[in-house]
Amino acid sequence: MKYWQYLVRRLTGGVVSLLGLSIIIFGVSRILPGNPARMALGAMASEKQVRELSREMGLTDPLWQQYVQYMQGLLTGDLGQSLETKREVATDIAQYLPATLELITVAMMFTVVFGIPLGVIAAQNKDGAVDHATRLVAFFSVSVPGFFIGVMFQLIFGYLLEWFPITGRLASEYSVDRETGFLLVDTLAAGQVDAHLNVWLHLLLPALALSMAGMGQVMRITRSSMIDVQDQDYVAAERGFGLPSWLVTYKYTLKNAFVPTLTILGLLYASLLGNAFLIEVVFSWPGLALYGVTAVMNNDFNAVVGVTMTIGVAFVSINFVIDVLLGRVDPRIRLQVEEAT
Amino acid sequence: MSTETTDAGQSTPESESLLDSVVSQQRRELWARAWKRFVSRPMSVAGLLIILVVVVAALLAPVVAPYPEHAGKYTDFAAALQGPSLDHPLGTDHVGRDVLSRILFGYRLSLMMVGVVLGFGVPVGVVLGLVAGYYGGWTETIIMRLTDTALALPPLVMALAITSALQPTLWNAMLAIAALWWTWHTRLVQSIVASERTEEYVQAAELAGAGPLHVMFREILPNTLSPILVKVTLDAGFVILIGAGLSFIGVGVQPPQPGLGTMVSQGTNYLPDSWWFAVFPGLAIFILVMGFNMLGDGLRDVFDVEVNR
Amino acid sequence: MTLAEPIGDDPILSVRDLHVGFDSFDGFADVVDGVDLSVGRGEVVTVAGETGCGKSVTMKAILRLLSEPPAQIEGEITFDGTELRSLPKREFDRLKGRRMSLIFQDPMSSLNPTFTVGEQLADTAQFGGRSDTGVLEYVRRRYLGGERAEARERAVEMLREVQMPDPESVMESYPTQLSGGMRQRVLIAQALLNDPDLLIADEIGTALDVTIHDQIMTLLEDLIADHDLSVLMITHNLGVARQVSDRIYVMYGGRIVETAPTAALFDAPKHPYTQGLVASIPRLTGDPMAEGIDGSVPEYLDPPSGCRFHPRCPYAHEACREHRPETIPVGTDAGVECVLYDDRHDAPYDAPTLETTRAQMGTIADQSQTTASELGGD
Amino acid sequence: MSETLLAVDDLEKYFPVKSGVLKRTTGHVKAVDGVSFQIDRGETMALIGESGSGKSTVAKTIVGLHEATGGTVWFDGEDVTHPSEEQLDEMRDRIQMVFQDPTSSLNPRRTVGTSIEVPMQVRGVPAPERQERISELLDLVELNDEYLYKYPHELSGGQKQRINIARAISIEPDLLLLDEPTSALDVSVQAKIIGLLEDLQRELDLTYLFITHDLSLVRNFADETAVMYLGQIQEKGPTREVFHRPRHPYSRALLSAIPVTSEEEESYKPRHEPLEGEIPSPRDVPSGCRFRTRCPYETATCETVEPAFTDTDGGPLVRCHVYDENYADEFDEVPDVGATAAVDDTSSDGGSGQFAVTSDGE
Repeated sequence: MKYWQYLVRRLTGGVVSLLGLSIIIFGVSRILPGNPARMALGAMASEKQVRELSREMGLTDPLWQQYVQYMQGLLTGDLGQSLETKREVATDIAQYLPATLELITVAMMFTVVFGIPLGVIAAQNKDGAVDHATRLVAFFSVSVPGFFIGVMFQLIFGYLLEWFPITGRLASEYSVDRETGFLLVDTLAAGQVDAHLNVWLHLLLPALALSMAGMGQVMRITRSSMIDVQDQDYVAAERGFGLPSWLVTYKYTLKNAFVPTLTILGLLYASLLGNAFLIEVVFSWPGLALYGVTAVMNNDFNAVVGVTMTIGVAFVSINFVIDVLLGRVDPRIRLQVEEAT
Repeated sequence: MSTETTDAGQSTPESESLLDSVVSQQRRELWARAWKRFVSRPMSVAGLLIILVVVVAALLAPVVAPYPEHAGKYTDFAAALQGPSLDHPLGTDHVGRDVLSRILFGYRLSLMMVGVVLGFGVPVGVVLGLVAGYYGGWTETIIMRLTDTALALPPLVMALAITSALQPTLWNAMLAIAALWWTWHTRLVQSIVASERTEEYVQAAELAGAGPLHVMFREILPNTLSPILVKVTLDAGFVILIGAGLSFIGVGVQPPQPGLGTMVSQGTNYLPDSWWFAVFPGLAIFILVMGFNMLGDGLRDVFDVEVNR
Repeated sequence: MTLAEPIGDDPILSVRDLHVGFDSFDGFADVVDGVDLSVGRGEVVTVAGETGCGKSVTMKAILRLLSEPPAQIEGEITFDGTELRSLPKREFDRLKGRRMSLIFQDPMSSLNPTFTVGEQLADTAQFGGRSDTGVLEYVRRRYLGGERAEARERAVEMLREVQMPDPESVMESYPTQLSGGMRQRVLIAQALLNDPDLLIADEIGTALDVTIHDQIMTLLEDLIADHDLSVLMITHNLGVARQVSDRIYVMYGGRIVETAPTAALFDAPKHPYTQGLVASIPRLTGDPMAEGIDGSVPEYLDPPSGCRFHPRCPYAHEACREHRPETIPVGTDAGVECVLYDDRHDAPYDAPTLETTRAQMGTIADQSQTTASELGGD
Repeated sequence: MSETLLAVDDLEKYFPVKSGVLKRTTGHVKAVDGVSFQIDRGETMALIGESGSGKSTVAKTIVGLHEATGGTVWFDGEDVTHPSEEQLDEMRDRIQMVFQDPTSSLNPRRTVGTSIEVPMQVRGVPAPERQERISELLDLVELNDEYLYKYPHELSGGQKQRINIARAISIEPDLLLLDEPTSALDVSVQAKIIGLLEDLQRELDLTYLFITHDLSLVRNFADETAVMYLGQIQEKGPTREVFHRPRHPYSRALLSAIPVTSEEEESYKPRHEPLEGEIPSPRDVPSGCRFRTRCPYETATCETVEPAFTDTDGGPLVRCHVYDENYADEFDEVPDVGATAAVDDTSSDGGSGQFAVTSDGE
């Protein structure tokens, strides 16, 4: 089997997962107690109003028909109307998604940029002072609740030191054409250097708070896989041939050690998405997660479905990308797939 | 001619009692060794101590808390938002309740959540993982596809989605998380079983005539226990974090119940002046989670297993 | 006299009183306990011993591949007149990879799985033994100018020399795509790329199939002659040792128990362990095979007192328990560490021959024989 | 005089090669490709081959760990190729296996005692009886009750293999399949294990199928020897004959490649002829004679015609075109040890004759 065929299989698997997800969500909305129409209208609405809305929403049709309808909607991008914003959910998502992606991307960048080198350094000083110190940092970062670190950042760097703004994406004195929705890109495209810097100021605290948990994990996994690889015969052989030790570490060892790290990054992406729900609330970040939380609190079911499915799609795609990368980094994975049965 | 000089230690034990003492001594040595390894890591011991202290304090909260009545609906606006003092070591909240007492009761809720989620999730996950890994084929495909589906969303988001359809209460949040948690253990156990299945000792047991139940539960399961134990320890911290997160955004523990996340959330409204209101509950979460992580890491070293959270 | 240098003057490698211990969780493991050995110029020397006898640790200690701590190394290691233990790392690295080279045991795990063979060989050709190369210099010589092409050329040449079929396509392959035999050839090529004087080889090809192993050994013999190599080889297979080496050291429990020129060692092994080992090898002559040596290799955490072989030795007596035996020279180029050959002690046994030991091992087996038949009952 | 216990007739085991998105079967790995042999009760048959020759697959197919693709397995006169539940149960009472890796074949979480216990436990042997039997078994494999409560990691390789053997013989099987039982062990320990197996065979009247890559090991141990290459037996016959006059070029190469420890032994090896190239993949078996790509004697016929077994004088069956034509010129003989063996046989009948070649037919 060629590697691309394997990837197609994996992608198909991902799509099947999404389908399963849609069934779960559909099931939760229709089978569990609680009439969506009643929820939409609130406790004060009359029975008649509820019945009417039920018919309008197709709730009186057989379940499978409802599901087909619901899937048709999902596939055509018609996610229905948000009860809260009174707009198409798809439009809302298109508006809020870039803010979340920007936040997550920068957080991921922090995770990788700090996590991997610290892991390498810890591995090289195994059982030394640096190793113990990074171990403590890692413990701290995976143990502290993301929202709490966000609150602490606000308290210290916002309220007390007043170095950073504590909410929002951009100070109100700047106005930017939202071409892509990614403010870092938009401000640069428009040549507004000041605004660009201001976006960074806003991003820094939430992104750091968000990256915290992952950083510790990446650090530890990089450390342990570096140590594993360092013990391999081929690394001893490379050292035995008198190659420069930096070359052995950063070229020959790190590439092998990177494989488990990369695998973890997929899972990490999920936890970043999850934590984004908390961080966006703390920093009033106008992103998808905040939209989702608001929707949950308001029983805005269409919006919840939209947000959930969007995140599912994001998760499946990112794991697909990681599969592709894994095949690139480690030819064994590629070759094994092509060899095995 | 050489008998007396050749042989060391091939003598047979003379009596039953001698044999018994050898056995118990060996078992004791095994445990002593594991314990010695464990205590040689100060951080693991610290983790265990933290957990023990917190668990005991939480269990005894009605007795040890300075103001047990502050755990629920209680107001004393005169005492609101007081900083840490001898009366209120960790200050008071916006309606005058003692933060320390509420933290102790908050721990009860967090630990209960850990118990419910793991008590349901772990056995279900382990059994499904055993079955999937042992039988392979379609059974495996179906179970693992289901698992992947449930894993396609961050647990927090999934719990949000489910609680939104139900009512945002502590029980529903626990239900939602428990309904998903088994997947992690299914994954873990399935991957171990899939590799153990090809080990020759499994084939040997099959050749000996052992049935699937014997092979799964008597042969393979014991080999998955230490990674499961490590994972459960790390999971406990994770569940507490998720629970606190849900409470923080308002779909977990509902006021006036003393959820740790709820308290942080309420406290943020009184920053920066009444910092203790948000900071101490946050630290409380952090300390307990840290305890579980340190313990888990220590166990991981003792058992020498690879488990990621 | 000392047996460290039985070949006399000016060995290329000489190891004196090497001790290697490890501080482990369970205590101190005394794995190499006073090893003397030497390799003459152009000589092929083998250290033979079973699993856990300390031969690999000896090799790693010589090549500084053990990290200290946990390892604790003492002793004197001299390469071509230079004392290696006190040599600064930088200078040691320069020797390593250019003047001394190594081949590891397992062809499956000794090549980096994520890089092509060509990348690894070319890097070794260009930067092996040049550990002071900085990043910039590396980038310049790796990517600019014609040096890389030259290095690859040299690598292909070397692959040809180790009789690799289709070397050009092997250069583009990843190790997993090659068979065990081919990987072994790559490893040999890599070791010889920088034209070393001394080759240290750990169990070459013993993980391979018999017919492939046969090819590799034949190739190795040719290469040793062509390149005028001095070789220190490590193996658990006495047959392999006999096939290629001029002289053999037999190691047991972290000590050299016997050394002799190859022919002498097999014609008349002296140490009871050597005898037991030779007797245990199944023979093509169809003669009966002895039933092996009783017991198992010593624990290094708590090694037996005196001679470390005494708990398993059919000729052991009180003296063996008490003192570590001295090395008794046999002629000018052999020696044995056993009291049976020491005139100063009154051993209750005559020095055994291979045949007496064979018979002795049979007797030992007979004891269990009786027990077994009593219980087996047919 | 002897009765056949196990007969394998034209056994085939193909593993499908699947590829593509839909996992279609696009080819087969012919791990075992038409293997026939039979073992008489109380005899030892050696199956020799390098990695990829399919020798372990033969054993696993016989015991039902793999399902045969074709051919028949007869056990004690009964067709057990595709056993019913009942047959499987009976087979497992009577056929046991010892695996190559003594470490991986013991459950690391079980003590020695409980590991040995499993087969009896499954068969409902009462606990006190089991305990007694375990002690007996430990004695049989020259260990003692001190080992009962040890865990595998506390044992040496040789001790672990003894435990594996004890477990295999705990239910008194007739046939023991030994899959490279000593290849993970040191040579001094290997000798011990082989000795133990010889003793057990005599005492318990066991029949062995002994699988190994090490030709020298079976010289004294096996009555019959079969040499496998790429899923097919190339030569089989009485061990003595196979060693004395190896007929197939592959058997000769195998024998000549063994590193030995004395000049005397060198003379027992055929002329040294290192083989060309490597073992082809069993997925891609060469046409005609499957050994031809590495054979120094390859002719045009070899490429097109698959050789059938030829009867030779002296007994062995050989698959080789060349052997017929050029036998006298090209194939030298190595000394026959039959003479020594015979002497051994007669001189030491009851006592220490345990190492001598067992020649049943006399």
